[in-house]
Amino acid sequence: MPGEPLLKLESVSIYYGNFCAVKNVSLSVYEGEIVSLIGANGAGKTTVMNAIMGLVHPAKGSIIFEGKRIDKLDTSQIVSLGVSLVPEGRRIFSTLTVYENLMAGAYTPRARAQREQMLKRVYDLFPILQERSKQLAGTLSGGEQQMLAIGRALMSNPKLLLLDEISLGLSPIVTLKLYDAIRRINSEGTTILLVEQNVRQSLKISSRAYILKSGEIVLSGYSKDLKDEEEIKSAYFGV
Amino acid sequence: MNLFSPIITGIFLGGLYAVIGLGLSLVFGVMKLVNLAHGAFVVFGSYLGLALLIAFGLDPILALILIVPTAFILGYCIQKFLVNRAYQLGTEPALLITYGISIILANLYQQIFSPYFKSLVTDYSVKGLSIGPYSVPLIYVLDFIVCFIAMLLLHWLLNKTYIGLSIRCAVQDPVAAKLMGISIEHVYALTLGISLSFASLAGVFLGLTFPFNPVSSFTYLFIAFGVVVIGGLGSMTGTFIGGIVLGLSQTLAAYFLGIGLQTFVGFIVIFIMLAIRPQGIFGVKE
Amino acid sequence: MFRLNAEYILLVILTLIMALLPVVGIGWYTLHVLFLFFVYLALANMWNLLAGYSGLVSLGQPAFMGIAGYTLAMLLWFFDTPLYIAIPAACAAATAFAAVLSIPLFRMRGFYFSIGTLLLNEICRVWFNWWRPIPVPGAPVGGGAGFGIRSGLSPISIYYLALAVGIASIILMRFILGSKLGAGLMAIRDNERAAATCGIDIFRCKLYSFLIATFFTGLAACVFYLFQGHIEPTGAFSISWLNVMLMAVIIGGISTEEGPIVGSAIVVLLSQLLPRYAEYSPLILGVLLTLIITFTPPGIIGMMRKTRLYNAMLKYLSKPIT
Amino acid sequence: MASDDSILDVQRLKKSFGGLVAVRDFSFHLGKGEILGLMGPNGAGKTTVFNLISGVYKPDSGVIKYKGMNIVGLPPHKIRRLGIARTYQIPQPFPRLTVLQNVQIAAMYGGGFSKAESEKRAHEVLDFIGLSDKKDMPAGNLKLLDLKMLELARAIVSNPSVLLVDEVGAGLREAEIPHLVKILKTINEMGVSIMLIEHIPRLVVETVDRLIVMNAGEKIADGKPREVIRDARVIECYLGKEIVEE
Repeated sequence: MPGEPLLKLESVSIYYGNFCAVKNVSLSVYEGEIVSLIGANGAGKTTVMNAIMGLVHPAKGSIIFEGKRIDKLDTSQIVSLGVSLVPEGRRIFSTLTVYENLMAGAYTPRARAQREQMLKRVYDLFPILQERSKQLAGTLSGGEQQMLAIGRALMSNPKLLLLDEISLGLSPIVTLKLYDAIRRINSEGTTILLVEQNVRQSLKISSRAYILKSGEIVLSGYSKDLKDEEEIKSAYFGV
Repeated sequence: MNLFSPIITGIFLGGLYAVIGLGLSLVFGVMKLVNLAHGAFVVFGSYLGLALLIAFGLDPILALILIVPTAFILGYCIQKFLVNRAYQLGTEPALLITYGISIILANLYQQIFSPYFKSLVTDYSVKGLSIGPYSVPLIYVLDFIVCFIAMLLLHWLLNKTYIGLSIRCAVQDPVAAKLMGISIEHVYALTLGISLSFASLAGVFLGLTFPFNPVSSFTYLFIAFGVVVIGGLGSMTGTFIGGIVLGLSQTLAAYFLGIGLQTFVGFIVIFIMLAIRPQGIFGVKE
Repeated sequence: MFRLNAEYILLVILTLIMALLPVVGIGWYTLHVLFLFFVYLALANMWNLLAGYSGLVSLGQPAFMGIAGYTLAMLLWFFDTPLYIAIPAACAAATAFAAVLSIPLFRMRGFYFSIGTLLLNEICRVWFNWWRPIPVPGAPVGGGAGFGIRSGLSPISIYYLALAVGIASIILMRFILGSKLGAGLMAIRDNERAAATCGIDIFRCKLYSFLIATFFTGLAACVFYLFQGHIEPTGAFSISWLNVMLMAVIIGGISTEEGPIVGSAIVVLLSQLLPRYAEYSPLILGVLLTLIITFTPPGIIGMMRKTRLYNAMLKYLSKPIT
Repeated sequence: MASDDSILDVQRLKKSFGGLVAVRDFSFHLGKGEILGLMGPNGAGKTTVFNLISGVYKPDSGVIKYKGMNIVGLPPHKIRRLGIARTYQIPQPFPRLTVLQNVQIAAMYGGGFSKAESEKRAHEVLDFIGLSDKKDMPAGNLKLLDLKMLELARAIVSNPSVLLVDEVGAGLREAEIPHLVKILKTINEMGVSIMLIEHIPRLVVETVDRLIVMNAGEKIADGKPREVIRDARVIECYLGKEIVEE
């Protein structure tokens, strides 16, 4: 892998009060990659995502984006640098219209300048959002809401897009569509780090993967090498 | 019996009450914080208007060009440097700090302007307007017009600007709003700034309508609170109707029970509303 | 189980000194300041019980004080009731008022409770301003003019009453905090959900605390009005009573036993010992309150508790003496 | 399935939050003296089941029979006093009170013991659970493992008949698990029926008599732990199906 990674976590530990949610985690994401972060519930995947976004701050270690330390920055500064998260549970603004949700995604000054182009790109990716642009976001179906959440995150034209459990609660067909869109977003130049519970699914789409267990990385490597079920099963079930 | 006069003044007065409630409702809707200094903020407008009137002979309505921005900056700073810090510690410290601010302001008013009643007297503030056989003070009509202007303005601000968008996002989901790059602390500061601007607007018109003194800070806090409790915190239509209900209950109580019990009835209405439906008539249960 | 320790001995000694002050002929002015200190102390302790230990940020204490004061005034004015009946009856009336109001008030949660209680002051003020039990036009009785309170007590006996109430409030706090109720209240304050899961009836615990605090607040009010000899609505239901309690508790240190003692002393000193600046004292207190909440929310005692010296002193004071 | 020897008998429990169904038609029973495990992926509704039994939430419909009595609608403190104690996944201590006070309060209020008796019992339980050296610390200063133990101590100090344990193992190190298994077994031997939400398979397999797996608010498996864990549907609900077709 050539050069410096786009995102690098170096021995990051995160505590909630006395509870150590993430222990000594190091990982890197290189430009253009799709990397997945796999683990059972409570393994600390979402915590890692939140730490990258500055929603929680690590007690130890550093997070480096484009060669710059970001672990002490505010979320708004990190978003301005070009990192965007599609949070677990979508968290769309349900009483705002679809259009307003997308506009909220283009809040940072950098994004506001190019919001027309980005809007076009998002509508191109998910035409249904254009059709529903005047509708309240809360009236969308689950899959459409997830598309909106992804579209909203794209509006800031991120260099790195973080996806947290985007397939949760969605039907296989919708999930399939979403993953197609993810590939397209990636092929258009956005680097992606995704968190999934659906192991087989995420190994399929990503080039590399890290497996978290109880807050620690227990396994990592190229996704195609990790398809050996037994190893992952043991990471999950421990028996 | 002639109910025309109490009803029409009640409605006009209610419009002004609604403006007093707007800012409180906004702050509660955004931060889930009951701003106990809201009444003091209202009176801030009245006193600043008075100061400008005395010092430069500036017409209070014209002076709004100066008063509203000053109020905005004051609100922004109070939130940024005081309330935000307390807010991080929990809702009770934030509530108590607004209490502290109200004490400070009320006492400052007293030091600067004396504890006695003052009013903003202009030639139009004492004029009457005839509607058929009845006469209504012109200023009451102005109050009612201001109510509509204020509501339209706030509506525009919330729905058509990026500031409004960021506020609405922060209300719905502070975490998601952060992920959009919105700084929640900035939004909160803007919110208090806007709230104080509307409070000072109400204050100027209240000062034109009624005499005021430092203790009015608390009276207007109760009125503001009554308006939003009746109408439902965070609902603009509710705030308007809450204002009218409170205005009417006061003028009608004065008509039937006498001036002495006019505020009593208003307060009892608020208290009962609090007990049976704290989210207000139009509020949504959380 | 009562265990004698240095704290109690200190308390007894201080009480004795305070009790001897009038005998050795200390000045009226000092006695007056001390009198206020004891009344404020009782009020602050009770507000601390509510806000600091029970999670009830009640802003309606002036209303309960006023109800007690007015009941006392009525009983003395109309029925010439002896004091030893009138005072408990006044406190009971305030408590009964609180008990009835607890039904609507406890439906209001958090902020709504604070606002609902704050509203009580205004409701009472307007009502008593209007209410005239003696319908003689122009008579200086009732309504805005209020009532005289003639007890026939000498100022020194009232000072002793205040001393008793102030010291009793300290002992009451110690007793409540050591009791099952106190444990339940602190548990609720710390974590309401866990408290319910531990079998604590949250509503009932809070109600008891509310009623106890009201009774004792009423008692402090009675002592104050006996001294003042007069009650009228604007003063009785004034927000400045609230200032006294809030400032004393928050400046001193909320949720600590010593906080209200230190805080009451500061409030009394600021309002009484700087007579030239008396008009500025609410302003100074307001600024102090705001600064304390912003910078050291645990108050003065909270700050001191972080020092080793203070903790060593506390430890020494609470060590049992055998 | 439910027989006379079940202490907790739950029938067709249903709960939704604003349109989202968290628990649907969930029925099970807990036998006297049994240790029952409850597994399932995130959002399966396990903790909601505990919240429904302990009275934190009121079910939309369904019956929860405890010793033959329907306890639906009772407030949490009454349910605790009847003898159903629980722990929380995220420990919920009284942070400003000492460890001893934390436990003592549960004994006083949850068990109805006198103050002195509660203190004695609290000491005993802390000894048993291994926290007695920290009894005078404020609970807010404890480490995670100790907080979890404190949760357990607070739950068992009132002599409950049923103990609901929510993910006591999560976040613990491998080496800390045997200690936990031993404690749970001992509690069970004292006659307490236990229901256990757990993800750590080793802990589950070694502890429970029977295992229920939930997914999306429904029961998908119920039986001997080793068999259930090998059930294809169970593995699928954890690892997910491969749905991207090349």
